[in-house]
Amino acid sequence: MTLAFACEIVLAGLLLAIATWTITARTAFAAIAVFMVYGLLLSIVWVTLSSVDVALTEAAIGGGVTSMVLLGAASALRGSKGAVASLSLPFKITAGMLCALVAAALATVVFFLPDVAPTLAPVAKENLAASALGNPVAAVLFVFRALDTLLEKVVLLLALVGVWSLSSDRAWGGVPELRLYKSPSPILVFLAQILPPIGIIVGIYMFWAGASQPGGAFQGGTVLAAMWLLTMMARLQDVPSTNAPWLRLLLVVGPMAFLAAGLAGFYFADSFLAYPPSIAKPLIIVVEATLTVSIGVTLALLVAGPPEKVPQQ
Amino acid sequence: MPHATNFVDATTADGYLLVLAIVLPVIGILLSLALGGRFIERITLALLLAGVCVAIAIFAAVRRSDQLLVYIVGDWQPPLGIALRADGISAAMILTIAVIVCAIGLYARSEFGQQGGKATRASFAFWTLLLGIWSGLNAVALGDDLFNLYVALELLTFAAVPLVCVKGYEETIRAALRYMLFALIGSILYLLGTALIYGAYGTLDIALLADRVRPEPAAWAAAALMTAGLLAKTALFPLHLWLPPAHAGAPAPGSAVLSALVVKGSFILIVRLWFDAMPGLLTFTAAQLLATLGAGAVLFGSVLALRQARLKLLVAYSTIAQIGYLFFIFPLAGGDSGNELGASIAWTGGWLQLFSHAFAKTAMFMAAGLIAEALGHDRIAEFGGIARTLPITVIAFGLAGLSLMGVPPSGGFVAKWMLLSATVIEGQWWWAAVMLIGGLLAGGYVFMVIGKALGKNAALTLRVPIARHREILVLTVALCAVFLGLVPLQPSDFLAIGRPEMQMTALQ
Amino acid sequence: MSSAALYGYCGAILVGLGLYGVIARPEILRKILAFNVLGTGVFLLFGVFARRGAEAGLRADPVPQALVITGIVVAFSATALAVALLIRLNKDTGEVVIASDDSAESGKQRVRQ
Amino acid sequence: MRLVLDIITVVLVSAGGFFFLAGTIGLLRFPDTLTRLHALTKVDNLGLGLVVFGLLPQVEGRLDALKLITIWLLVQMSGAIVSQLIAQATRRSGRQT
Repeated sequence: MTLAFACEIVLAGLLLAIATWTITARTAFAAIAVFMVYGLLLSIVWVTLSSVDVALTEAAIGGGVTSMVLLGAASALRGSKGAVASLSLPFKITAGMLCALVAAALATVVFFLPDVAPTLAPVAKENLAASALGNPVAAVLFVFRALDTLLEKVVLLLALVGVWSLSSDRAWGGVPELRLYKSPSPILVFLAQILPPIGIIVGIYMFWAGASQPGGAFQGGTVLAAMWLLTMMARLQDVPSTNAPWLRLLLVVGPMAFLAAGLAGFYFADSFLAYPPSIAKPLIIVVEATLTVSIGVTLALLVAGPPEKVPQQ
Repeated sequence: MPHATNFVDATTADGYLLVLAIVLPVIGILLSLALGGRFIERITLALLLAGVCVAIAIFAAVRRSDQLLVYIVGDWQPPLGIALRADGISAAMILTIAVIVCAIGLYARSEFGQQGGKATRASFAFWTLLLGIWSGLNAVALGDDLFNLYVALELLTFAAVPLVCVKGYEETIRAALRYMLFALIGSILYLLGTALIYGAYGTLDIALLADRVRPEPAAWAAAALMTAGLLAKTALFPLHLWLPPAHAGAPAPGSAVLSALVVKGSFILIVRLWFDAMPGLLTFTAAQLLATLGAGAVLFGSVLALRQARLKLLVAYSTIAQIGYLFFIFPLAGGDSGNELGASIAWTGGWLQLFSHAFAKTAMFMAAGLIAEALGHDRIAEFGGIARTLPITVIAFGLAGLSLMGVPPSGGFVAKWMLLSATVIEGQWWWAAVMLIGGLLAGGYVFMVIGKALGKNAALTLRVPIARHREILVLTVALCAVFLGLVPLQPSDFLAIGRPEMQMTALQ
Repeated sequence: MSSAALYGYCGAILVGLGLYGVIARPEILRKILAFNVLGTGVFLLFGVFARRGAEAGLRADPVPQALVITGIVVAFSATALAVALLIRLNKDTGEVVIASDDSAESGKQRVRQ
Repeated sequence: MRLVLDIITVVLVSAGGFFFLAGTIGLLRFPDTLTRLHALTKVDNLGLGLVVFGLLPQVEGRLDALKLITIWLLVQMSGAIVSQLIAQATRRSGRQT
């Protein structure tokens, strides 16, 4: 047994222990705090699995922004006296047995996996040059399986439509209320003054590097979203009205550019979502740049929640 | 093997239509967000008109070529890339979706209309979500890659859940949240199965999987997990708990699209999974198990529908029952029945049930919506006299009811008759018994409503008058369900395009 | 045992744990949190298949990695939507759990028109 | 020369690891929030600093070295700020445990 494998065993054990803690923790706050640690550990696992792109996404979205949304919910629910009827023990035991069965079935599948793993890595590698990108994961996301990515942008926007539809009729088109911090402390303000310039550079770098190295629109966009949220929480910047035309434009500019590039493919590259080889790389970079902005804005607005304050005339 | 013999691995002549079907609604969603919902009603209706044209074109293209319509997105061949494929069923499905969503759009104008294009919260949400459902359904009907279908399914869910609570009442929020939780578990189980399939076979393309999947632990586990997840989304008994409050609580046009189409989205995936992706896995036991749940749904849903005091809940419970019938397709058209005639009859019957129920249920929820609007409530016991004041609406409800009962002349009759014939041909008479009892119970709850509506009540006054053109719209949709009953009582070659094993001509 | 297999078993257990949390924790917020744990278990299995598929000079198969990235974004959207619904429900009713099946029962639904 | 650099790395990174261990034990063993914070931030900053300096001889270019130092500075800052925020929250809630 090598040292690296021993470390991986420890890591896996820690991951399971922390996951159990998240599920069983008594208070929601504790559970979410533990979940944040879980997200970080998981990122390390992804690095050991040689999936650095996923590690970045997991740290930024899976651990980061998700935890923010959950924390916001926990603080919004704090003090509500809703009855929590504990479920009966027989029910819990049945549920536990069912879940153990599922886990055992999955473990069996893992055990019986074929020795020679099926893979698309050679095909992806073969076509990497034709995709105009150097990072194979980005090539899958934006070239080979671009339709998935396009539809997933629509999913993200529909989630936002759903969240916004939960506002009251009165507050429609108004300003979302960021619940996390009602009154920002001076230290948070200090952080919000220093960090964003660095964060914005990191975010843009991540998107820029994503064409050839791990990184990309999702990860970069998430970092931008985090910076924007930070300045809004520190009240250095107003939360925008959901009716602001510039905001709406930023929301859709990425998906629109993506779709337009896809439709242009009908005429210039003989297929939807195909890019003409001569300008493929700059075209993808432009699409990704706009997507980075749109993803950032969408994620930040999903965290901010439905409009709650009446728009000022 | 489906696809195996006439599997076309290149974009076909009219393949671009498939892309248009998915992209049209997406354009609407983006415009809606960009314009803040202004003019979204008009944009949606214009797109729907274009969408119906595209659907007709797809239908005609499949019919003319008698072949699959294929589009290789970005010209990247599966398994690396994604293909969209339309067989006869997909084409019929696309057309049904377009027509029904279009009818619902016209119906919803009075409730969510925008004077001068001005956006309100509800109108913005309703039209945008309707577009989302439409694009999700089209993507489900045309997708041929398990992960692409996952994204399509999520598109559908994320549009369907907020539609339940678009009015903002507290019990609809509860219903939407419950729906959301079921849907989340459903999609993650589906995704889990997708992971196992990729791990075992290295592709997610359904046509490629058909040749690769072998009966082994990975395939069994994937099939079980994906089916369980999709059943939760389809609300098959006993995973139906979320459906009645959600479908009854949504505004009438929302209920119509949820009940008529959205639950069918995940059903189609179950069929694609068992018949197309893993045809070797549909054993006698698996098929019987699925149909047993279906039988439970037919009986349970019908009995509960009979016990409802409110019309919208009654219609919602009848959806649970009618979904049950769809699952008879598994033992009758698949499995080791070994009877090709019976299988192809059941195949056509099952799909006809899906299409005719879609039209019938749309008409029923629309009619229920008009009645509730006119009376200010939907308590069945107080329906006396509405047959006189809203005759067209009540007739439409009754015509749609014929389809649920399976009485001629209606699409539901042809569908159920073909399923019954298949049970006789294949000697699986026990399903016939369930179907007959289900039909009787459906007759019970439909006549319960009609009977009350025919009752006398001189004092009945309508809270608001109902425009005649809305009643006629509902009647038209109900007549579509009846019209499906005019198709000849034999296996349809159109529904078998792309599936040589179901083709009657191949048998002769 | 290879490290891919180790994480494979780990993912299997995470799925079981998450599923248990979704079913057996009554509070909706905890269900949503457990759903996220369940999701990471599924993603981890994708990661294992990606690692096993390392070939042609790539250290992991890029296709499952891309699927996971899409999946993470979808899971986040789901969390955000579910949380927004929960907060709204809590604001209207003060509930933190979904009232047991009484709202599915026919008679108890209030009529709104 | 290479050997000397390697030895420096091993010594510094091990020392950093030791500080992390000490900090973690402090986090688990100390009685209340404020002392726990003390253990965590003091020792972690030092621990990470040692690890970063230990790794510096191993990096290839100047840019990578700069990245490593930036990471350390960012963690320093976020650690300091987060611990301030936690301390404030503790004081406001009046609970010391």
